[in-house]
Amino acid sequence: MMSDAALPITGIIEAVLLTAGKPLTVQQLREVFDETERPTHKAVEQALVELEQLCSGRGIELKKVASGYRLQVRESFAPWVARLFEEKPPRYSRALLETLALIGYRQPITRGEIEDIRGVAVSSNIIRTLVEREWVRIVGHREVPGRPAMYATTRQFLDYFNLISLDQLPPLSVSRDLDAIGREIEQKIEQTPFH
Amino acid sequence: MMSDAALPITGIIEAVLLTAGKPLTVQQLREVFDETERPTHKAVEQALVELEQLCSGRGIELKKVASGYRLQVRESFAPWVARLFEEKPPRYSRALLETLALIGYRQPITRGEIEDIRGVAVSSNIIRTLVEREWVRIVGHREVPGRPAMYATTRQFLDYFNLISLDQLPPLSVSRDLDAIGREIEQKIEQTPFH
Amino acid sequence: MLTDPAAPANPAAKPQGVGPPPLALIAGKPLAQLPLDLYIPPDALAVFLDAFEGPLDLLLYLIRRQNMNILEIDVSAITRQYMEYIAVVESMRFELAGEYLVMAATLAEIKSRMLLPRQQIEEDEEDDPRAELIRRLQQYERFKKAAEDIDQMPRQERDIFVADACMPKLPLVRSYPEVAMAEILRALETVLKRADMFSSHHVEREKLSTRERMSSILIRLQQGGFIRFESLFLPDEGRLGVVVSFLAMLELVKEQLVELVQADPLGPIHLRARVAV
Repeated sequence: MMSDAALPITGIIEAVLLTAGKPLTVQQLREVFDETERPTHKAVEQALVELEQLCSGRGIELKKVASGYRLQVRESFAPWVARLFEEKPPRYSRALLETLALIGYRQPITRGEIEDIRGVAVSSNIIRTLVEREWVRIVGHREVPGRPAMYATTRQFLDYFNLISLDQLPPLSVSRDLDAIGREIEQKIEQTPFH
Repeated sequence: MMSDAALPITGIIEAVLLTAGKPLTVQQLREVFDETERPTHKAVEQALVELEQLCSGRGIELKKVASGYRLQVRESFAPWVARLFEEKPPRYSRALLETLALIGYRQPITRGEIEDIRGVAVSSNIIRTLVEREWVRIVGHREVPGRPAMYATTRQFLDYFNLISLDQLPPLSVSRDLDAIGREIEQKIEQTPFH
Repeated sequence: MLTDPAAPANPAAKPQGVGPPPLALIAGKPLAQLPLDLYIPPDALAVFLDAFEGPLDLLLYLIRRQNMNILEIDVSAITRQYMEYIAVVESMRFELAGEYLVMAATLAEIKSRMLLPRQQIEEDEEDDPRAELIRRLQQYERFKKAAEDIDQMPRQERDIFVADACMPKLPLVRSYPEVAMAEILRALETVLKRADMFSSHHVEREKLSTRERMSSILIRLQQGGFIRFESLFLPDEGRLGVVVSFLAMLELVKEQLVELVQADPLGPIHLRARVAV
């Protein structure tokens, strides 16, 4: 290996991130160096900060997502990049997005539980698409008759949506206290004539 | 399209080149801009020169190839990138290890002799692998019909196992635990001043 | 093309001109009059059915169309509309999903309960089907909203593009498997045991250095030609080294790998690799 200690670690990390095709952790970045010249965890983190600064004002930025660091086009530059691609980005059906939302916010969750909330059957196609995209995976089985699979979201799901962790999902709108709702309805009923 | 005229054309070109996945011509680069803000041929060329300068000292460089411009990792950074894609080699087969052991302890030895002891044919692949790794070499030919090659171990073989000479190969004795012998050798080697 | 009548975020569902949002677009024309005007072209109905994600979604839509708060559902009005919808779909002999029919039954039950004296409602508070329906509607609405939020989040392929530079010419790095000495010993042990030759092929230290020397002599003879007998022995190797070289040479002669040549009596002795005649 013709490693050259004179090459800046920031440049090496930039080159590696630009060819990896997936986010890399600090540990994975350390491992591209020969044992004899391997930088410390801290040194890599410092180089990442430096790289971030180097990117300021440029077309790309360093982004931390669930499974590590990646270099990506700054969102403000995205419209020009989108121009480049003739194919329209994939659109997802409401059924798929609702299923994904339920798995995201209520994981681990079984298909039956998803169906209870949505009030409608979930097609096997949707589950298969989510699993094939590696957004969702089976994390166990509920110990009830039939041992249904429980689904949870993956790191790739977070990566795809530019997130580091699940807490970054937009907050779920609050559902109001049932008793309060009940009382309100009763009041309403008393006030309104029957139909 | 939320195009922002204030964004630097160099940054846009950088972002576009880093997502195109193929070289782009000046004309193709111009086409990612809205007609109303499309830079001239000359302006794009100027931006490319600027981009080239921006890349100096970084992990990537602007390259002009037959079908246009592309941003690629500098060749001096290739060793680290290569590390990223290095695959863990599979383990050697039992047959290979047996062949190597027989060459080690019974050299010089022909393939036929190895086959006699092992009771099965030795594939050419195994011999080739051992020769390619430079652990084994042909040291002559036995003067019998077919003039079969005689194999012996090499200096590199000794170096790999930290041995000075073949004497240091442990004597075989079934009564001893092989792992213990291995450990013993390693200890002995650590104590010798040569290594 | 399917449209989502309840999601204003969807540009295709935006009202064209004034009036309520269209239920669906058929051949580019908005369909806004369902189910008030009960004539629906069969094609439109299929689209209409597909536009909803089940009975809860349809109910939410009807509630919104009436400008009602979920908490203030006018059960009668909603039930009537829902039943009309169901009736139309059934009359067109579309296969209705069971969930829609179950909901129809639930609504009918709630409606009838509400006609009962209030006392009885309070007794049955535990399993008040109206409260249960509202709870389900609310729960569903939360996730319907969450799905819309997720759809709005920046995502790869649409808003996020991972930067990717071209690869340089990668050096050919060959990585080899690691081998431990113990593995070689184990391999040797098995092969010798298998051959049942263990006792007769006891390998000793002296023997090994002899074999090593045999290899090195053969290498020296590889280029062809002769080497002088004396050149095999290096004084600085000491007595043991001389013995090893001599044994190696004898072994090579015995195995007919080399031959000793002496041109004249008492003249120098040479070694050369044996070549078949």
